[in-house]
Amino acid sequence: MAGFDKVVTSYEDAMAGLEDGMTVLAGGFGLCGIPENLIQEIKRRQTRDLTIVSNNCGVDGFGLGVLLEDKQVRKMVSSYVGENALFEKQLLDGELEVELTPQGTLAEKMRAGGAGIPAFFTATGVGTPIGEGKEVRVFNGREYLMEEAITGDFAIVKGWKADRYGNVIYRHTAQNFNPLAATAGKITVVEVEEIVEVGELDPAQIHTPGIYVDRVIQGTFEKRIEKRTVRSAD
Amino acid sequence: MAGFDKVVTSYEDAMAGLEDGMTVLAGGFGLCGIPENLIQEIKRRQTRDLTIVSNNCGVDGFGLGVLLEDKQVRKMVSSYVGENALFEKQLLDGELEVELTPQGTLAEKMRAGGAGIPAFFTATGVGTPIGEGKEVRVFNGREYLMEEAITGDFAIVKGWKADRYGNVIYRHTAQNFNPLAATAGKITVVEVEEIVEVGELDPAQIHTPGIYVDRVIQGTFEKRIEKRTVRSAD
Amino acid sequence: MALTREQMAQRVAQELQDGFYVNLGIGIPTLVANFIPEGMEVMLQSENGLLGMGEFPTEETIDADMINAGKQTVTAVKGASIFSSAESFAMIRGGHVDLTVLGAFEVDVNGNIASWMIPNKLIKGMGGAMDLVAGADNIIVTMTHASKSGESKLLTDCSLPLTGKGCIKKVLTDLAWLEIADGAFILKERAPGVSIEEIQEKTQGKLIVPDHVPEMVFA
Amino acid sequence: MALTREQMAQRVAQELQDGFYVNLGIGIPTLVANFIPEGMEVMLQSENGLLGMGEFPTEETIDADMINAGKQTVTAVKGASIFSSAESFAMIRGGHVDLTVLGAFEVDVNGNIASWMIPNKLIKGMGGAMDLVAGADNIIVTMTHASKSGESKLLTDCSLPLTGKGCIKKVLTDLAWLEIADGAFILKERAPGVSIEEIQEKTQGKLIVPDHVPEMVFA
Repeated sequence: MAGFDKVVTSYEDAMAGLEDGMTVLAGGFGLCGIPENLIQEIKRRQTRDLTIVSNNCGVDGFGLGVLLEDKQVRKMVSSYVGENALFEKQLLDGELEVELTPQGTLAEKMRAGGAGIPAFFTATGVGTPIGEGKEVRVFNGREYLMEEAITGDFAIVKGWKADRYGNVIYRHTAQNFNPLAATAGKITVVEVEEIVEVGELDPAQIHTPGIYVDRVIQGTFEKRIEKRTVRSAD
Repeated sequence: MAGFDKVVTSYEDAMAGLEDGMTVLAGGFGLCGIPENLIQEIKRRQTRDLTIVSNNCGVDGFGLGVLLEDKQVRKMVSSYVGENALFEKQLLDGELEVELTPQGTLAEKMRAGGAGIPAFFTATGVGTPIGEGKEVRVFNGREYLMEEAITGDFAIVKGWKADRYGNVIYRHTAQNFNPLAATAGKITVVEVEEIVEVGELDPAQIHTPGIYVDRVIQGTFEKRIEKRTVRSAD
Repeated sequence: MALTREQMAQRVAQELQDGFYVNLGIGIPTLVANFIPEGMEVMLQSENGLLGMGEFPTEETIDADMINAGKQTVTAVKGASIFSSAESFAMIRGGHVDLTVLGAFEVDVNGNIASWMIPNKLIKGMGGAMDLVAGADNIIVTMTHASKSGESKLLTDCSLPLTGKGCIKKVLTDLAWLEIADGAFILKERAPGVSIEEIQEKTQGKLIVPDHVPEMVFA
Repeated sequence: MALTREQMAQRVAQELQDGFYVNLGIGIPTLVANFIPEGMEVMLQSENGLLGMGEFPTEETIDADMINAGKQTVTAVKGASIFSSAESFAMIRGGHVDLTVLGAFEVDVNGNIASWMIPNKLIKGMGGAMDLVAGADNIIVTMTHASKSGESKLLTDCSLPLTGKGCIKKVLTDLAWLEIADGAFILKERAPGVSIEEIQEKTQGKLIVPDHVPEMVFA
C-alpha cells in the first residue's frame, strides 16, 4: 500500500489531471522560489485557458512568462505584473485579463482558502479602485472591505527539502507565497531540491505539513536572479 | 541605547503596566505550554476585574486556576473550562462570566487580532447557541458565521528559547495558542526556558518574530502534567 | 447482541483507508487507533497542534510538552509535524482531514448533532468539536443507540443544543451502522444478532430499512 | 535650494528611533537606510517575508533565494527572521511596523494618497503599497513637491486613483516637511534656502503656515 508516500518521479505524473480552464495557484515572489519545472511542464502540456494566481507573472522567457508564449493564460490574479513585454502586449490586445489584488490581500486570500475561511475583512484598498463593488463595513469606527478566499484546482509550489510524506521546508525568502498556495490547492504539487528521509525534518520546524501536499518531486533549478545587486567584498 | 534588547530580569518588570479591568491573552492548552510564572506574577499583583482569553482555565491551584482564588477574574473567554472546582463554584455563584468559543474560532480570532483582520467568516457554530445574535451569510451555498477578532492589553506567552530581540521558538505541542496570543497583545510578554545569543536561532525557523514581542524573561518551570498516560517500556 | 466499545471501534476502523489523516475524539473514537489494519498507514491529527500522534510514552520518555487534545501525554511518530492551534484548525476547517470520528448525545435525520451541552447541567464547553463537525466532509458519529433508560438518540429533531447543523452523514451505534440522507436514517448494517425490530423500536427518527440489511462482519 | 534625494533620505532618517521596525519603499525611501544615526538600531522589514534586511551580498555570498521586496539580492542581519507572505502582511496589516516610508504621485489635505495608477498608462499593480498605507499608523510619504512642469502634488483632492484613503499624516518633499491635520497641510519645516512663498505657490491644497517655520537642519 502506498500509505503517505507522495513522491512521483516524472513531471508528467506531477501535473497529471491538469485540464484546460483550471485555476492554478503558484508560489514565488518575482523569480524567487518559483516552481520553474512545474511551470515548464504546464507549457509542455499546452494546457490552455488557465487562470493563474501568483504575485507576479515571471519575465519574458522564464517563470510564468513562458506560459504567455503560446497564450495558455486567460487570466492572471497578481499584485504586480508587467516585468515582461509579452504580458504587456497581450494585455493591450485584450488577450489576457488581469485582476490586480494588493499583495497582502492576495496572501491572506490564499491562506483563507486553505483554512476554510470563505471571506474576511481588511482595511487594505478601502476608497481605492480595488474597493469598487465590494462590501464596506465599519468596525471600531474604521472602514474595511470584505475580501473572499481563493482556492485552486492545482497549487504548484517550490520547496527546499521535503520528505516522502510531503512535509516541506523552504529556504530563506524563497518561502514567500509557497506555503499559502500549498494549503489552497485541490491538488498540491511540490517540487524540491532534495528529498530527505522521513524523520529527518524536525517536526516543530516544518513549514508545510504533509496533510496539504499530494505530490512531491525532486528537480534541478536554474534559480535565475532578477535584480543582481552586490557590494564589493570588504 | 536599548535597541532591540527586550530582556527584563524580574517578573515585576515583565508585567509592569498591568491594571485592573484589562484583557489578558494567555497561551497554553490545558497545562501544556502555559506561562506559569507570569500567571503567578498576576496573582502577586492582585490585579482584579480581568478578562482572560485562554483555551482553558488551568486547574485548582495551578495555571490560571490560581487567579480564581482571590477572584481576580471577571470573565473567561475559553473553549473548555471546568477542570477546577473553584471555577465551577464561582460560575454558579455568578461571580465569574464565561464566553464559550469554539477552539478553532478562538485560535483564529487571536490570529486575526494580531493580523489586522477585524472579522472573518467560519462555518463553525452555525445553527448552534454560538451562532445566536451573529450575522449569518451564505458563500457558495453554505452558511457561515461572522466572528470578530480578539486583541488584548497584554499577551502572556510561554516559549522554549528566545533571543534578546524577542525571536521565539516553542517546544513540541507547548506551541498551541502561544504564537497566536503573542501577535495580539498590545504588550506581549514571553517567558522562556533559555535565552540564547542573537543569531543562534535559524531565521527561517522562528515561530514568533521579535516584532511581536515587547519583553522577554527567563524563568524556571514546574511543567505539571494534567493527564499522565504511559505504556510499559518495551 | 449490542456491540462492545471495542467492537464499535473495530467497525469504525473498517472505514479507514491507507493514507488517511484522521482525527479521533475522546472515548470510543480513541480506541479506533487500536484496530488500524495491518500494513495500513493512517496518521492521527490532534487538534492541539500535532499531526502524527504516536503511542503513549514510557515513564522514561514522558514529556510534559508533548500531549494530545485529550491532554494525555503522547509521542509523535516519524514524519510528524507540530504547529500552532491556528494552523491545526486551518487543517480541520479547511477540510484537509480525511476522517473525523467523535461521540454525541443525539443526532437527527437532518444530520444535526448535539454533543456538548445539556441545559441546566454544568457546561464545560465545546472544545474543538464544533470546528471538527463543521470542517470535515467525512464524519462518523459513535454512540449508543439509546440511553440507559431506553430513549432513542437517533431523532427527528435533536432536542439538545446543537454542535453542528446538517453535517453528519454516518452513525455507528452499538446496534447499527446507519447513513443519513434525504431526511432519514438508512439502516446499512446491524450488529450481529440484533434484530431489525429492535433497531426500529429504538430509532425515533424516520428509519429506512432496505430489503437486505447485512450483519456486521468482524475479522 | 530644493533637497537632493540624499538630503530627503537624511531628513526622513531623523524620524527614526532606536528599536524601530521600518519598512522602506523603493526609491528615495530605500536611501534612508544609509542615514541611520550611529549607534541606533533599526530593523528593516521587507514585505516578501524578511525582518532584518541587511546590506547587499558580495559576489561570493549572493544567493537567489535571498531577495527583498524590490527583488534585489540582499543579506539578513543577525537576529533576522524569515516567514511567509501571509505572516509578513499580518505584521504590516496588524500595525506592528513602527514606520513606513514610501513614495507617491499625489497626496491631499484629507490624507489620501495616490501612488500606483495613472489612467491610460500601463498599470503594473500596487504590489504591497495598499497594505502598507492601510496597515501603518506612522507613514512618511517622500516625493517632489511639484511635477517637472510645476504642477503641485499636494492637493485638495487627489486626481489619480487612490492607494489609500485618509492614512497619510506626514509628507517630506524636496521643499518642505509637512503634516496633515484637519483638512490642511501644516508647514513644519522648509528646505534650507527655500522661501515660504515658493512652498505656498507650489501647494495646491490648503496650507497652514505657522508664525515660525524653521529651516531643516542637517548634521
